[in-house]
Amino acid sequence: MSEYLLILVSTILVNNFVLVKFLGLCPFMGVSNKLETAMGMGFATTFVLTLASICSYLANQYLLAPLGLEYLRTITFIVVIAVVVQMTEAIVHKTSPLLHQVLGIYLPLITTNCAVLGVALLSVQEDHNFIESGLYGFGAALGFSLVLVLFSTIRERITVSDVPEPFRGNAIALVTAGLMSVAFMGFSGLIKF
Amino acid sequence: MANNKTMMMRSGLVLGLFSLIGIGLVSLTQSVTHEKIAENERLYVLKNLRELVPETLHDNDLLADALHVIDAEAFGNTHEVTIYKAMKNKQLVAIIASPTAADGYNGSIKLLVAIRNNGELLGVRVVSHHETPGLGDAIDTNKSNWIYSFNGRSLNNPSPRLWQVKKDGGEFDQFTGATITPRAVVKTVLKTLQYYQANKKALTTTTQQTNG
Amino acid sequence: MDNYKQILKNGLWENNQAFVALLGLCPLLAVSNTVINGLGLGLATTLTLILSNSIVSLIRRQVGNEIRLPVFVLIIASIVTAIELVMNAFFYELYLILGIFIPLIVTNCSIIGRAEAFASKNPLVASSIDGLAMGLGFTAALIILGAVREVLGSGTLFANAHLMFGDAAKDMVIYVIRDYEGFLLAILPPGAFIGLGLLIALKNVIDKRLAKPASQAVSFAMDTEKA
Amino acid sequence: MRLWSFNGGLPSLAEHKNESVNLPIEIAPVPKCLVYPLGQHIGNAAKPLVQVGDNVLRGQKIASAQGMVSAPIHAGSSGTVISIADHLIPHPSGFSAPSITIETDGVDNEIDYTPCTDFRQLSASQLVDIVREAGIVGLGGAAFPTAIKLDTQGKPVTIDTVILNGAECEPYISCDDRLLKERANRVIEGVEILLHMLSAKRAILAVEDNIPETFTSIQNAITNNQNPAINAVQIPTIYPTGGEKQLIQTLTGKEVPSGKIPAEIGIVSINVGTVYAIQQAVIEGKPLTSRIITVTGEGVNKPHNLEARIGTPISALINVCRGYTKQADRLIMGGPMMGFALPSDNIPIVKATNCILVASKHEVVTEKQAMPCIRCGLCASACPASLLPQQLYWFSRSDQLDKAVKLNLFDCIECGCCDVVCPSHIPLVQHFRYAKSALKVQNHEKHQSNVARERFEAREERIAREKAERAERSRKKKAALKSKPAKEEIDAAVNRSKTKKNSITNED
Amino acid sequence: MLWVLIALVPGIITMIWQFGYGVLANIIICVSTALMAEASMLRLRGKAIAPALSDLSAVVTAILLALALPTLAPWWIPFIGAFIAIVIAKHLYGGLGYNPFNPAMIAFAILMVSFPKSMTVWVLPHSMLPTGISLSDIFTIVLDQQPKQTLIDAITAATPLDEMKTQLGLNQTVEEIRSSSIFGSLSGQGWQWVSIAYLLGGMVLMFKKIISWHIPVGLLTGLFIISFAFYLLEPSVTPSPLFHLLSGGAMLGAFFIATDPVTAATTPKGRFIYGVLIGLLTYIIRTWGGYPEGIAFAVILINMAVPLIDYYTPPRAYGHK
Amino acid sequence: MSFFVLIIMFAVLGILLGYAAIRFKVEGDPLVDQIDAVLPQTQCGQCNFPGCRPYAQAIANGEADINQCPPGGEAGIAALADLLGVEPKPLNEDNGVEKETLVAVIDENTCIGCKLCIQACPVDAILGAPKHMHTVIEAECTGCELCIPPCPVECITMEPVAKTLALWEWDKPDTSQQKVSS
Ligand SMILES: Cc1cc2nc3c(=O)[nH]c(=O)nc-3n(C[C@H](O)[C@H](O)[C@H](O)COP(=O)(O)O)c2cc1C
Ligand SMILES: Cc1cc2nc3c(=O)[nH]c(=O)nc-3n(C[C@H](O)[C@H](O)[C@H](O)COP(=O)(O)O)c2cc1C
Ligand SMILES: Cc1cc2nc3c(=O)[nH]c(=O)nc-3n(C[C@H](O)[C@H](O)[C@H](O)COP(=O)(O)O)c2cc1C
Ligand SMILES: Cc1cc2nc3c(=O)[nH]c(=O)nc-3n(C[C@H](O)[C@H](O)[C@H](O)CO)c2cc1C
Ligand code: SF4
Ligand code: SF4
Ligand code: SF4
Ligand code: SF4
Ligand code: FES
Repeated sequence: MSEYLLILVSTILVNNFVLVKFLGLCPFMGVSNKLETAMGMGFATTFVLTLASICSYLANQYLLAPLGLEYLRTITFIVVIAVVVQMTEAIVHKTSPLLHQVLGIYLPLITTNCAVLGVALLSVQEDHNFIESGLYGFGAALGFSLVLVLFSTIRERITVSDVPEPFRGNAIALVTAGLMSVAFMGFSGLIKF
Repeated sequence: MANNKTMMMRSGLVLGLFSLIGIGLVSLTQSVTHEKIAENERLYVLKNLRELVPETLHDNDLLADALHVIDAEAFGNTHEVTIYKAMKNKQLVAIIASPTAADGYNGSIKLLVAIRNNGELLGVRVVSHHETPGLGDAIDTNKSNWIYSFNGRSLNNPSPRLWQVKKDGGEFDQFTGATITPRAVVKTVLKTLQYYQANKKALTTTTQQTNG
Repeated sequence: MDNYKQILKNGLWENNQAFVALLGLCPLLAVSNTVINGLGLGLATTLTLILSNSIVSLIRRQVGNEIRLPVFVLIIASIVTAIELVMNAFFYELYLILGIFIPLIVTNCSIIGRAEAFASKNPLVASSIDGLAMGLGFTAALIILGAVREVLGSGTLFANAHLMFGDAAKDMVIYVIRDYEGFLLAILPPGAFIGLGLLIALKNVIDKRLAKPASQAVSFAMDTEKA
Repeated sequence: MRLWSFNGGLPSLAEHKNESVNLPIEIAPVPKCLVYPLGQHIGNAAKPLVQVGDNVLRGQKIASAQGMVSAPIHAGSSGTVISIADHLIPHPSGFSAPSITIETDGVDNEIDYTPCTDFRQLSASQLVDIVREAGIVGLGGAAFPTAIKLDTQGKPVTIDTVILNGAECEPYISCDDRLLKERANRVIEGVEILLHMLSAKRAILAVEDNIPETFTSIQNAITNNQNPAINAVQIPTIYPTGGEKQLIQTLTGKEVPSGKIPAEIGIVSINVGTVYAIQQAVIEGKPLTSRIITVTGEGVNKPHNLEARIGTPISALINVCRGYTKQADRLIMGGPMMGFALPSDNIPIVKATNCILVASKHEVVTEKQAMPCIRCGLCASACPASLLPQQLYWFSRSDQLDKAVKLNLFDCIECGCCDVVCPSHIPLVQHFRYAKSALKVQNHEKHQSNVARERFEAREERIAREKAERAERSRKKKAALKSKPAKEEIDAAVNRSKTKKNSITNED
Repeated sequence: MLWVLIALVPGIITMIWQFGYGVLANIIICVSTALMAEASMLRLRGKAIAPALSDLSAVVTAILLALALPTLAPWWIPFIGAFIAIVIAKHLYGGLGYNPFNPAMIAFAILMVSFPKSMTVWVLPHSMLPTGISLSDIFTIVLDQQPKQTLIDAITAATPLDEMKTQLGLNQTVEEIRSSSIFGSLSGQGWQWVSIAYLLGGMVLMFKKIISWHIPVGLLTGLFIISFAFYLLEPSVTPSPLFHLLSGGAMLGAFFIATDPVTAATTPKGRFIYGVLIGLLTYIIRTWGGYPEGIAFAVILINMAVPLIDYYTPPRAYGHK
Repeated sequence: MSFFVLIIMFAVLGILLGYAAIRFKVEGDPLVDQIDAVLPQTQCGQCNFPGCRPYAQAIANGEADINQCPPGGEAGIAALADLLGVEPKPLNEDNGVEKETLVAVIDENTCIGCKLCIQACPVDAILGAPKHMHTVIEAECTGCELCIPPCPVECITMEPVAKTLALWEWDKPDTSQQKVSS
């Protein structure tokens, strides 16, 4: 049980995918202008990441490993992810227009979120079992959503600030991400490797 | 309806076709490179080992003559330790063990400890660690020469009581502001030496064996 | 010809993937702790961009909407895996350092981004030039950021050059500052973010200078005269 | 009586009432000209009933109410209408607006009033009519037509409590205090009228606890009157306890729901000056032509309260107060907290004007250089509406007005407490006023653009339809050229109208 | 801001009394660097300089940073720190009032991750210094002139919190650890008096209504409750709540740092939550994290959550349900 | 040759996607409406589209940039940028410049009642019968100026909208804290 907790704490705080591992940065910078969109993206990512992590585990365990095709891991994972995302998008779009309003526009963005592939690859690299893979994806996504939401609220605050001209927009956002990353270093050591 | 069906099949076909091309291409590359890659991986491990036990000292394939031990009692933790045996003319000249110091400041420190058959240290190297940059990372050869201070040491040099960092009354330097890391390394090296001492007999017999 | 020049300019400066579009940030920030790492990943990315742009441009008419994305990522993934295998075989140590970021070129947002935004709408030559330009712009960003972080963080430049250029390059490393305690922040994750932020601000300043016609300088001179 | 408290407020605001409160109310002389802006109340502007050149008498109706929410205007003295044109009005914009100007003849002839001996004989609706016809609007500041407030007939509300607002919490102003000191009896009679009109159970007259003599005179009046339903209470002197919502909370512990009126919780609140005007209208039959007004500040020589005719130019009132002093720096209508600066003294007072403050430099909050907001939160702790002024400020400042609305911008009563406490001297209220007015304009524009879109789309459809019809016609014509029996033509016409109908239903 | 400075005086005096003039060196370097940085940034941004300097916010930032730094840090530590605080953490965001992160704590955290060696070595309190240490010895250290190692070793040590953590890591009990001479009756030798002095200064601020009670009370409550809970579980290997409250930067943090109005939550309820979260996080980092003292990281971590806290804790406006 | 398994799997996935595309097909695009709601509805055509809605359609299709509507001005661009999640950019000067809203006024003495302006007006804000003088309904005129060029006697002028009390705006306080230039 506690090892599952460790996986969560590790992926959410200590080895936060965005601020420490540098994965999923483009959507982190791209859809963090508003709290609402950040939340939408957070939900969408959590769903897809967990699902993708599980699917990739299955593909790896029952397809690639038995066939000795590990070198095709990247290809397989990314196609599986793309298909999962696109199917989710299509289904949500049709069945729940409301949910689609919330998540829909973010779903296609997720395929190109390298956190998704990163989670799948890292999870395989660390020899996770089925539950661990799911948790790993889930935790990574929670960590992503957490910092995304916090970041978006800070960015909203920055838009009402007197930021010097050259720093308006992306520059100050990156500096902020840097300072957040400094703050997250406070968590280092919580998990020993 | 029929139209829909052809559309579906078309999607499948196109994706299948492209995957055929893509995967074919990759498989081709793979078949060309895989031997070289396997060789690289081998050489990479060997390179580290040979830094401690030069090629002149042995004539066997270090990677082939290796055994894996898990001995919590001896090493203080359950990490697997690989022991490579360096032999010349079928005689054991040295071993290289890969113990893990689990009590570093930020977790495990993986070491390579090379011991000559007379019990003298050929050298110690850090393979991986998570110690604080600027503090504990001085155990890395890139950062300081501290790790060389083990060269030529043995169980009696210094005496076992002095196999500690200076702060604890021993002979080995600590770093300013960082005692935990060197303490952990010293302790593990000592344990490896003791393990070798205890299992020397078993290790020198040429038959392969596995403990635990 | 002008058109191509524009594409080049676009990739290197105006729509620089790293500084302006903010795409491909993960590898950019993760492996820019030294110049050489940056260069290695930059070149691999450039190659991928050129190939993927060209191929996508060639097949752009054959692929329906519903499977466009999977096909594009499939193509990119194949290219990257091939490159990965080759790097694994010929630049093994660099490959180890760049680690997971080589397979992750697949999801480097700028690659799929260019495939969607440019290559799927433009002919072969323009697309491959676009790939080249975007790749070079990205590589330049990697190198600049790498240089800044390497100098500040460890006081050196071109450390580990041998990983790329062979043992002959071992002496390439320059010690910009001797006996430097090291401003660790620069090589840690925060340093990457803040460094990129500062570089973008710098670019904004330069852009502004370039945009302002000479009159700015004149009025500036007048200001100082008054003072 | 149990009292409650409201959030924030300013307990220690400098009062400055002594300057004006000690002298008795002086009846201001009839000025040369009286100016009546037609829109001096909330709601539609009044419609002139007179023409240039007409002679009028005091009390004569010169403009009538237009629509439900509006109020008539009566002449304040006898004279001649000399113009009906734009005149500077007392409004922060400094705009001019249509006004009736009367040149007085100095005789001050009045119309014949019809007094009433026993108001209890009159029904509530008759009384409401009297109040409406007398042109009475809220004299406490908002100038909302009082008749509407009092007209509970046919509305799904029952009024339980009438609150008489004599708090007069703003510094400098003392007109209600003087009124209650001198004419308490008539005010109490007015309260009785109200109780009768509204069939309310009780009336509470609230004054601040810093004017004990006035309180005594009110209590005397109540004792004389012997009506157990009327109560007088002293409430703590905390600005803005006179604000309707704060007063209701102080006296009853209830809150007026946001965006609703007090009647929803069974309360009507009325300023004591308004009550006096109601008493005058009902008992003596006099329409509202004058009011008590405080002229004060270091900028006038003799600060005191005047009973002035509505329409009197401010310059005339200043003369009654022996003119400006050297310190006179700014002319403010209303008190220092909620008032606004006037560009000139050639502006008439209106029904809502309770105070003319001629301020010296140090009397008004000098506009210090505003520093950045340091988020200290003092403004939030002072806000009687429990808003977060600092956040409203950030969003107003950066024009993210929708966010300000979400944070209840429109619940801000513009009391100015936040301004006073802000250590960075940020003119917060000005930001909020800006934000509110900008939102109003935005909504208007939104509305305009919606209208334009509809009209554009309607036109596009019409054009498309006409084109289709033309095509149809020419086709028909061609067909008709070949053979044109009359019947067919009729059929065609029928068809045409049918398709037209169809196309219309399709569009829906 | 003037009152903040006044309220800091008892703490500063106690600190000088306990740890010598190194404190003053830090303060001087930090304040002068901060003022210069502030003036140049204002100039670069075309803002009026005089009114902004006279609000003393840069001085407060500088002094708080100085008080958080090790007493014998080489001169470039306070210099770089003050520069980072004012330029990166404050003016890149638009100067006073706009910075989302506490500038002094950002500077401290950056120094901590960048120069852990220089940042974890503290001079011993005055009562424990060996005799024969002169002022000039101290200045060789401040001027970074590579003093003799023996000198450094003689007069420096890890802080009590650091020592506690290290020794607990070696499976000692709290009792054994606290027998060491660097611990006093309440917490660390010397440190306890400094903490109490800050507490006094903080009371002044609260009394003067410069700060509202929500944050300090929340922070100290949070820290107390979690440390008490774990203390009850395993008293032998868990330092007492009192030790936690009077160690490291807890008091300075509760009254002077977490209360920075600019970076704290602004709603009353939010402020209390903000304080409690910092308290909890401080304990977590101190006990299980990599750094011996968690106040700085806890503050900037919770700074991140401030807009969210404010968003979810608006007071009930008049007339709303 | 085991990778053929993979290829077959991919092909199946492709079929699945094709199926999903058909099974879960959705019509309509709410984005256009959202964009159209932000545009000022002046219908002036300065954006190079025949009205606001076509421009909205073009933006939604990615065929037009967000900075082509002068009546909407900077505020309009900001709103579009916000809606679409992109960075705002300055107004494209090729499309025109932002100016205050005007209304058309027909000089009723000169008007010959030619009806040309009525045909030009996109929102039917001009009233008048043939040969009779025309007049503009001020409340409905968007100020698009499209009626000006067709008028043969040049009797239409654009005039500023009179500020009414109801739509008066308080000044926004200055907050720049810039150095006061002496
Ligand atoms: C941020 C930080 C990182 C540290 N990293 C290490 C480390 O990697 N290795 C180490 O031995 N000590 C490290 N320490 C120091 C330990 O906390 C402890 O103080 C030290 O090992 C005790 O040694 P000393 O007695 O020489 O001070 C670190 C301290 C801090 C504050
Ligand atoms: C637009 C508007 C409509 C109002 N409608 C009513 C109403 O229908 N009934 C009523 O009793 N009061 C009504 N009021 C009066 C308010 O309840 C309140 O008494 C008046 O605004 C004066 O309050 P103030 O001076 O605090 O602003 C209305 C006020 C306004 C501004
Ligand atoms: C901040 C504020 C302070 C007010 N102070 C008073 C006051 O002291 N006395 C008063 O009669 N009305 C005051 N008002 C106006 C009242 O809210 C309310 O309009 C009035 O009592 C309703 O009575 P009326 O319609 O007869 O004017 C104040 C309004 C506000 C917003
Ligand atoms: C009560 C109080 C506490 C403060 N605490 C800090 C602090 O911890 N860190 C800091 O940099 N500035 C602090 N300041 C100063 C000021 O708010 C700070 O410079 C701003 O954060 C810069 O915008 C404080 C000011 C006050 C009034
Ligand atoms: S003016 Fe508005 S925000 Fe300010 S204190 Fe009064 S009600 Fe609150
Ligand atoms: S009182 Fe002024 S400085 Fe303080 S939070 Fe409110 S607006 Fe900001
Ligand atoms: S420029 Fe603007 S207002 Fe004019 S038609 Fe185009 S979108 Fe409409
Ligand atoms: S009247 Fe003229 S300016 Fe006004 S909307 Fe019609 S065409 Fe445009
Ligand atoms: S490169 Fe774009 S998300 Fe990682």
